[in-house]
This record gives sequence, C-alpha cells and structure tokens, in this order.
Amino acid sequence: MNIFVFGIIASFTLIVALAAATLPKLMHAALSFAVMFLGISAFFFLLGAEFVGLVQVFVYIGAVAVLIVFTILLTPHDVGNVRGFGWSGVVVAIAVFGGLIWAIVKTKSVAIAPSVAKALTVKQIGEALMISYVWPLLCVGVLLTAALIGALILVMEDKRS
Amino acid sequence: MNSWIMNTVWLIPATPIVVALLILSLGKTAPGLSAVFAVIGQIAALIMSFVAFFPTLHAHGFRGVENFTWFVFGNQSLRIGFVLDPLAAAMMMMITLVGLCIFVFSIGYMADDKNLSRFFAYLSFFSGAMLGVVIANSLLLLFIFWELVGLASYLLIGFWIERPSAAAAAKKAFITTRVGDMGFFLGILWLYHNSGTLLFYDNGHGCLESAGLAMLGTSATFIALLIFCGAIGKSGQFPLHVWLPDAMEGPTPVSALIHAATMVAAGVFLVARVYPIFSVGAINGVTSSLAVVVWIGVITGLMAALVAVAQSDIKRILAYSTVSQLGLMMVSLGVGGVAAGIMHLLAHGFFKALLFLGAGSVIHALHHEQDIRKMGGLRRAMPVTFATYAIGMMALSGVPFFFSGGWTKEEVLHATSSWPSSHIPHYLMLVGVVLTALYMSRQIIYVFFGNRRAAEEHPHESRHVMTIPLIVLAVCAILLSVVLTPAWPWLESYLTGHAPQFDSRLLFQPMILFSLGLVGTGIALGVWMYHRTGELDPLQRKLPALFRFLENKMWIDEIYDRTIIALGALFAWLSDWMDRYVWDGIVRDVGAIGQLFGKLTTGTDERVINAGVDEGTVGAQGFGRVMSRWHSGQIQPYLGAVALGMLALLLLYAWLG
Amino acid sequence: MSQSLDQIFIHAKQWLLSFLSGRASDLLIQIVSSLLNIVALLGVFLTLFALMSVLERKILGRMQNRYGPNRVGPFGLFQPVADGIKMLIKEDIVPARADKIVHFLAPVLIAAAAILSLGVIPYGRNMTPFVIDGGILFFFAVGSATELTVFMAGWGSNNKYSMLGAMRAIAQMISYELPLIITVLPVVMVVGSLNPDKIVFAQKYYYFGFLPHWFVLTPWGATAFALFFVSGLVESNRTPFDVPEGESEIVAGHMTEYSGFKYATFFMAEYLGMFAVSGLAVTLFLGGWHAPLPWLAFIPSYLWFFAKLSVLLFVFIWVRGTLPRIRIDQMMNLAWKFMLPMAFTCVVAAAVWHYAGHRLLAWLWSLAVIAVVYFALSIFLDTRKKFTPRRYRFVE
Amino acid sequence: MTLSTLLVVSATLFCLGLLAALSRRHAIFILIGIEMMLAAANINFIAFWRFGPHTAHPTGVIVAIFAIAIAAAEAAVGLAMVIAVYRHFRTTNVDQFNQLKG
Repeated sequence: MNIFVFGIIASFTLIVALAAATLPKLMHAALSFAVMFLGISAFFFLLGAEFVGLVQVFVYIGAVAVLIVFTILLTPHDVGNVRGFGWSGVVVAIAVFGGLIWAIVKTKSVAIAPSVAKALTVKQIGEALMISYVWPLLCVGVLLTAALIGALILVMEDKRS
Repeated sequence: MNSWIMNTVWLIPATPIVVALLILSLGKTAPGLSAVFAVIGQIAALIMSFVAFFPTLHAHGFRGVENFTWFVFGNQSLRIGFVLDPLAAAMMMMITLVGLCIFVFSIGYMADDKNLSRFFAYLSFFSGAMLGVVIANSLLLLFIFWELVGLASYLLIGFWIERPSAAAAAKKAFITTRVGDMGFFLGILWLYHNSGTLLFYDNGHGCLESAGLAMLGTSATFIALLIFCGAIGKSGQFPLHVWLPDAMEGPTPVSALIHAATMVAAGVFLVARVYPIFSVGAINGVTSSLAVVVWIGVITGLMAALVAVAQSDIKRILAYSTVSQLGLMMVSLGVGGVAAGIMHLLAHGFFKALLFLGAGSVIHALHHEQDIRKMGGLRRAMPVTFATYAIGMMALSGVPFFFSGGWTKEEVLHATSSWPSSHIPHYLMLVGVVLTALYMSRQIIYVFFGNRRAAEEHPHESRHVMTIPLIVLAVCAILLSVVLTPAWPWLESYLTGHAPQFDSRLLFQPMILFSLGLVGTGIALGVWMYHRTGELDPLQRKLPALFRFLENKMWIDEIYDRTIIALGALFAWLSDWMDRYVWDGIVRDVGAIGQLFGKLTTGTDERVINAGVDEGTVGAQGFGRVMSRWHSGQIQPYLGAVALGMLALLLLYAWLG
Repeated sequence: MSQSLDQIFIHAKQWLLSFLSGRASDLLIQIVSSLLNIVALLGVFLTLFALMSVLERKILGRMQNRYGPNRVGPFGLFQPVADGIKMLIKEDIVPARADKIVHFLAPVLIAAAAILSLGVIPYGRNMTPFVIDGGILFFFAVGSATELTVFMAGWGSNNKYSMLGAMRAIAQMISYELPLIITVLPVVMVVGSLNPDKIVFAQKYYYFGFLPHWFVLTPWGATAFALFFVSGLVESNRTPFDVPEGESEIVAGHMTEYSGFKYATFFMAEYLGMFAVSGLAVTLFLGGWHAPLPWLAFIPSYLWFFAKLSVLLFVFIWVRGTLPRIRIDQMMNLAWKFMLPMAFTCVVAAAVWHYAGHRLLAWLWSLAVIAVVYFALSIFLDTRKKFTPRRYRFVE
Repeated sequence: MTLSTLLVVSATLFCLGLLAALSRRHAIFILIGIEMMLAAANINFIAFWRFGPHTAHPTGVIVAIFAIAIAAAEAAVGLAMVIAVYRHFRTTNVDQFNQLKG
C-alpha cells in the first residue's frame, strides 16, 4: 500500500462522486454514481477486503445502478422543473463537512498506520456468516424478500383505474 | 411386535384419506391416475389390515391399545387413541376387502363419468373414515370419524349433483342421520360427565372397563339409549330408516359401499363396541336398553322385509333388504348374541356388496334402467352376473351349509330363541326369514328369468373389471361359511376369545332343518307366485290395497311430512311471527327509550361540557398553528435538520471529550 | 520434457522478468508482470476472435450448403484482416442528438468488462492471469457491468430501436444471470471455494483410473452444465436468444447507431464474452485444463483447455446454424419457470451428493432429486393443453 | 496512509452524498445521496476493521456486507416509491411533495 495508489483512487472516487452529486443531467449523474462504486471497491481491495469490493461492484453496478436508470426512464419529467439547486443544502453539507474534518483532525487516536495482517479469505467470511452471524443472515434474507414483495406491490398498476 | 403394530395402526385409515387428498389435489387432469391411486391406497390398507390381523390370531382375546394426549385444557387432558382387537381387525379385513372389490368395480361402472377423480377421492375418503371408526379407542375419536363417514356419504349420495333428486336424497341422508347423531353426542357428553373419560380401554380406567362402568350407575341405561340413537340414524333403524332407500340416488358402487362395508355397518359396530355400557346391571342378560334395541330391530326387520316385497326398483329392494338385515343384527345384539350379530354383519358385508355390484352390473348393461318389471331373461345374456347374483341371493336368503349368510342367520335365530324376556321376536324373525327368501326369489325371477321385457335390444355381459370383483365376492361369500359353521365356529371363537372346537354333530341340528324348511317355503312361494309374471305384480292383482300400502313404504315418509315436518313449518311460522311483531316491538320500544335519554344527555353536553372544551381547544389550535409553520411537508428540509442535529451532536461530543 | 513444454510460457515470462530483477523496484516488476499477462491475454484472444469470426462464417456456410468466405488468402483465412481494415477506415458516425460521452464510452467499457472477465480463468497449469480468492465472484461482478454498458449504448444513441434493444438485452441478461450464477453454486459448494484454480484442482482425479473426475459427469453437474450453457448463450446474445439485436425486428438493437470501429468493438466484446463464458464452463464443469484420460496428460495443459474451449465454441456456432430465434416472452418463461427452479434443484442435488456418503448412492440420490423436479416441472409447465381445436362461433 | 486520511476521504464522500440528498430537486438524487452516504459508512467499517487490533475476526467486513444488502433493499423500495409517487403527482420534484405540510 502506498500513498501514490491511494491518492489516485481517492481523487478518482471523490471527483466522480462530486460529478454524481452535481451534474445537471440526471442520467450522467446516475452513471457517475455507478462509476463511483468502482472507486469505492478499489478502496476495499486496497484495504484487503476483496470480497466486499466484489460484492459492492456486483450489487451496485449490476443491480442498483440498473434500477436507478430504469427508474429514470420510467419517470419522464420536465427538465426545467427539476433543475433547481438548493443552496441551503450546500451550506449545511459544508458545515457538516467542516465539523467532521475538525473532529477527525482533533482525534489523535486515529492517526495510526495499518497493522500487518494476513489476507482475509472468502472461506473465513463464509464461516463467519454461516456460524456466528447466521441469524442476522436469515433476517437479511427475510428483509430482502419483504423488500422485493413491497417494491412490487408499490409499483403494481392499480387494476381499477 | 405388538407395540410396533399399535404405533403404526393409524396408517390404515390414514392411507385412504391421504390418497383422497392426493387425488383431489391432482384435479381433473388425470382420471385414470386417480383410479390407480385409489386402488393402490385400498390395496395398501388391505395389506396393512392383514398385517394387523395376525397378532389378533395368535393370542385369543388379544387387545392392543395405544393412547395419547390430544390436547390439554386447564388441568384436564383429552386423550384419544387406537385399539386393535378381534372386532376391529375382522371389521378392517371386511371393509378393505369389500372396499377393494367395489373400487375395482367402479373403474368399469364409472368409466364414462367426467368427475371420475372426484368420485374416487370421495370413495377413498369414505373407506378411510370408516376404518377410522373401527380402530378408534375413544368415543370422541369414533364420533369424529363417524361424522366424517356421514360427510362422505353426503358427498357420494349427492355425487350426481346435477340431479335434483340426488341432491335431495343427500340432504335427507345427512339431516336424518344428524337427528340420531344429536342423541349420540348428548350420550357422549353424559358419559364424559359421569365417567370422566371417553377412552374405551385404558388399563382398567376406560369407560368400557369395570371401573369406568361402575361410575355410570343407573344413568347407563339413558347413556346407552342416547348412543343407540346414533346407531339408529346411521344403521337406518326404524324410525330413522327413511334416508336409506333414498340413498339409492347415488351411483351403485356407492350404494354397495354404504350398504355393505361402511356407513350402515357403523351403527351395528357402535353398539357392539360399547356393548358393555348396554349391559350394565344386566339380569339374565336382559337390560331395558337392550330390550329397546331388540324391539327396534324387530320392528325394522319385519317392516323393511314387508316393504321390500312390493318394491319394483332393483336397488330399492336391496336397500330395504339391508334395512331388514340390520334389524336382524340389532336383534341379535340386543338378545346377547354379539358375536352372532357381528358375524352376520361381516357375512352380510360380502354378499350385500355382491348383490349391489351385481345389480350395478345389470343396471350398467341396461343403460341405467332400474325397474325390475322392465328387465327379465338376462340369465343367458349375463351368465357371470347371474351366477354370482344367485350366490348372493342364496346367501341373503339364508340357505344353509354352503352359504355364509345361512350360518350366521342360524346363529342369530339361535340367539333369539334363547332370549329369556320374550319369544315374540324369535317368531317374528322367522317370518322375516320367509319374507326375505320370498322377495329375493321375486327379484331374481323378475330380473333373470322369463322373457325379455327390456327396451335395450342386446344386453351383454359387463367387462372383466366389473365381473372379477363379483366373482371374488361370490367366492368370499361361499368360503366364509367354512369358518362360520357351528361345527367349527372359528370366527365366533375368534371374536369372543375362546378356542374353537370341532364338533361335526353340531352340523345337523333340528333347528337347521327347520330353517331350511322356512327358506325353502319362501323360495317356493316366490317361484309359485312369480313364475309367470307380467307387468302387473301378482300381489297387486290379488291384494291391491296391501300392495299399495307396501309399495308406498307404509306411508312413513308421508306421515313424517304431515306430522314432523308440518310441525316444524308451524314452529317456523310461529317464531317468524313472534320475531316480527312481538320481539321487534319490544326492541323498538327499548330503542325509543334510549333515544329519549340520548336527547337529554345531548342537551347537557352541548350547553355545559362543550363550552369548557372549546376554550381549551382554541389555545391548542394557536400553539399548533405556530408549530405547523415548521412542517413544510418537504423531505429535504427535514433531512437538513437531521444533518444539523448530527453536527450539533458531533460538536457537543468533541467539546466534551 | 512434457513438463517443460507444459510450463514453457511461464518460463518465458520469468526469463523476461529476470532482466529487470535487481534493477527496478518490486512495484515496477509487478506492473511489468501484469502488463505481460495482459499482452498475452489480448494477443491470444484477439487472434482467437479473428479466427472465430472467419471460422464461424465458414462453418455456417457449410451448414447452409454454401462456401463461406474463400477469397482473401488461403481458404479465406485472411478475411478478418480485410474486415479489420474495412472497419478501421469506415467513417465513424455519431448521431447529432446523441449523448456524445455516453455514446463513446459504451463500446469502450463493454470491451473492458469482457476482457476483465477473461482474466480470472486458468488457461493451464500455473497459467491464471489474475489470481484472486473470489475469482468466480470477480467474473460475475465484472460481467454484471455489461448490463449498464448496454444501457449506455442504447440510451446514448438517442434512438428508439437502440433503446428497445437495450431494454430487451437488459431484461434477458438480468433474467438469465440468476440461473447462470445459481448453477455455479453447486460446484462452489462441493469444492468449497470461489477460487477457479482450486475448482480445477478438485477435478484432477480419475475414477477407476480412466473416468475423469469432472463435475459434468455427475447428475447435478450435467444438469448445471446444461443450464449454464443455455444461460451463457443468452448472456452472450447468441442465437436462438439474439432477441436484443434481432435484425428483422429492431435493426441491430443497441448497436444500431454505431459504425466503423466502435461497431467492431461491440462485435469483439460479444465474442470475448462468449469466450469468457465458455472458458468458465470449461473451468467449472469440464475439468479445466486437465486431460480427459490419464495417459494423455503428456499433452500440455493449455492445449487441453483450448481444445475444450473450441469444442464449446463449435457448439455455439452449431446452435446458431440450427435453431430459430425464440420470442422474448418464451425466453422469460423459460428463465423464471424452468431454469431457475432447475438451478435451485441442482444446488439441492449437490447437497444431497455431498451428504449421501457412498459415491454410487450419492449419484443415484442426486439423480433422483433432479429427475423428480424435472418431471414435476414438465407436468406443471405442460402447455399442450392450450392447443385445443379452435371453436368457431357464429351468429345464431 | 493513516486511518485519518481514509476517514477524511469517507467524510468527504459522506458530505457529497449529503449535498446530493439536500440540494437536488429530483427525488432520485435523494436515493443516490443516501447510497453514497452508506458507501462512505462502509468505507469506515472496513477501515476500522483493517486498522483495528482484531483483523482475524472479520466483523467489520460482515457489517459492511449486511449494510450492502440492506442498502440494496432500501434502493429497491425507494425507487419503487419514486415510481409510485411519480404516478400520483406526475412529477419527481421533491419541492412539490408537500402534502404533509402542517
């Protein structure tokens, strides 16, 4: 790990994230949003959590981004109406950003270098999920099923109208 | 071994019921498959019954019991269970074997029906419910299966639901038996109240064992009579016999199943099962409840035999014959010949199924013609049906030596002759024997001899799938006589739990010759009366008034119409009138009073209480108006507020730490 | 001898890298090593793409009773070179109302995704370009990006045929991604790893000394392989599942507004995707680079891999030459009503296989599980009832 | 590279998500912003796990995986709501969704 790779990844991610937050065209923003997850997954690779990185790409680029672009297609809108930009939000975001940075800088205990660790294998994660975290895993399964059904019911056409 | 049997005996009724559900779940897609499933289920039940039959053979008086707790309420627990004893095992063998024959026969008989899978599902269900009745070790469990039997009979009698007469007959059967079941249920409640248990056998604590019986005391008579109400309804005893002939509206295999193996047998079986309750406090084997059983049986037997003489529908004759034979069984039970009654029930199951299936074969060949006056001369056209039908007729008439019915009837007559209370039942039963032989020879002469009167040009023998069950049943009806002879009364000793002894002298008793004479008289009378028959019945020609009386079933249905049903209608009208004018008026008056009171309270509310509340709400409204300014209803300001709150928390935390 | 022949490319790479060792930093060596891998991968597969494009046309020609391309070079083998030159010098047209950036990025990204997914497949002993513990997951994660790039192509072109084609493509890709991934699960479960190398190693044994321990020879493996192959056909938009670019319906789907080299890039990405799916099928079910018989192991491992790959590719062409295109609703029905339940059945059958103990018993049990579900599905999905004789109704 | 630099990156990402959620008028941006904030949180989970003393126990990784699963469910339901709301109001401008105004 070196600061060079880290710098490239961090700047790439943040620039794409800024694009996702501010690009005027919705579709461009959504696509930048998808690309942003490449950067985030690169972070995870860098931090030794390859599995989470792959899952992140799989879920966000493969599923959530596709969902978002589909939703954009299904909700055609008058562009001028939605173009507005709330400056109060910018102020709040900058204030929160300042607060967070101040807190991080002020906290001395986080200024540490990573320890040398063995790479985390997929098997370890699988065992953790299936042994220690099996109930949360089942709950997440139920949650996802409920979300699936709920989403379907929400977008179902009302037969009567 | 035994515990293994007892742990798995529940599979015997469960198999046909599960098969029924399976067939229903298949829907109408595969009718052939449903028949295959039903037959396989029945064969499985037969094999398992056979397996269960074995342990009862080895030890005389064997009785296996398996009880378990169904549910617990309060500090009481309701326990149910299964019992396997010679009575249950013999019944199971009979039900599954006869049922199997009927199932196979139905494949041919119902081949053209579009609801074949529904039919087989119901049949399987019927058979399973009856098997449940047989192995239940709790009066409650027995009652549950009893009602399932009733449900199945309702579904099957009304199987051809598009015929109004079938729907009416199904309703009639269901409601009539329900009248008896009401009494039965009251009897169960009373029994539970007195003895605290509904288990038959429970290591000496069951209601049929000495400790339980002792708790009943004098109420045993009433309990027994109430339970007998159920048997009257199910077994078609007078005065609730009216549904049984009407049940002929169902398909013929259903009639066979109802009359031979399942439904009507349930009543006789019930009386045999709870016989200890009937005989509580018996003096010389006579109790008042048993006397009621005897007299009901006598009335039923004789009346039905008389009516059967004047019927012209082939199935109705058999139906009344069933009623009459059931009366005979009840008499036998009542006079103390339990084994004789059950033996007659078993033998009757075989030959009555044979007769019904033979009638079905005839009906099938004549394209659903059921009037015997329009049949005739079928002897040559349908030789197999004729031969087997003749065997069934001999068995039913009670020809001794070769036919099972003869021996069992002999036993019954023997039992009645030794009843200490009265000899009248015995003589009346002898009359019944003559009548039985008479109407059966009348029927067989009409159907199979003489000239062809049928509209159908070329009746032909039925398919093998229908004739083979007939042959099997005929063979059973004959072979069964081997274990029924008084010389080697194996079945009787099996049922009563004694070792059988061979004594060939008992084969020839004066009683047997006497009854042979009676049967011969009946048959001869029949041949003499009916050998030259035309459209008009000889009896009708000679004694038209009597014939009309018998043909109309002694006007019992009409009497019920005029009395009970009219009374019910009167009551309904009366209560309607009361509802409309009396109770409704009272309710309205009460309502008016309530309204008046309401007006009074409204006044107080508006003038006094509201004024104070109004003042308070004005204040709350002002506060709410101020607060609602903060609610823009838009999500982003809320989100921003959340973010600012987070920032505030962060700053607070940083400032403190 | 055979050992050194087997490892010849590995040795060559090490020899090249040995010039650098000691003179450059580790990072540089690592980068150069990766670059060498990438160059080798691209070289092999672009050649294969060129070869495949001409062979496909020739084989299809034979199947349709005509000669294929046979003018350029010996047997027409230089046809792809001619095609390439033609594509390069064609005018690159971008529609005026198109979203220029998205329109440009779509072919680039789709090719990138296809090439990336090729990176995790073991091509021979010690010949996996990109070794990663969750290699299979990597393959599918990268593959799932294809959907978004197809969407970009459709949306960026600002053309209704492009959009329709993209929508169809995404719908079928999402639908068939489920069976594709779930049919991989049994293999992953039985091997206990997501690592392609370990999956290949798990298939190296032979029953009775000659029958290879490939997963395709187990009941669940055979079923999963069949399902995987069909899903692979769909994922690479091949006939009979080429609904998204059915030229008789919507011109060329999401590629309608592309011309010249961008079109060639799409074309190439499609073929590379096909190679990747076939390569994964070989890895998962057909024993990877292992020889089918133990005494044939002297032949270098990569040759075995490419032999198996070419067999699968031939089947791809064969299917294209044989079957007509099916309708989109039939496709969706097939995916959701048949393939998905069957894929789950494979998972169950693999679990049964794992726990059934004795091999023969396991074989029979898992076969029974699959057969039961298969027949149940074939009864429930039976559509023959729909084709009853038509009844005409007249005015009475 | 220390933990604090990573935290700064994730904090920046978080605030960009907040910016998208607070200042854009299109409903989908709120979802995009929330997803970005969740991703920032995931980076923190992984970072704290990696820099923490117990790297052998993949707790942070597991939490991140669950967060991803829940975020996916949230995105599905959220987008379905966007479509439902669009059907009702014929707009996706969140300024006009003020039916709950007091």
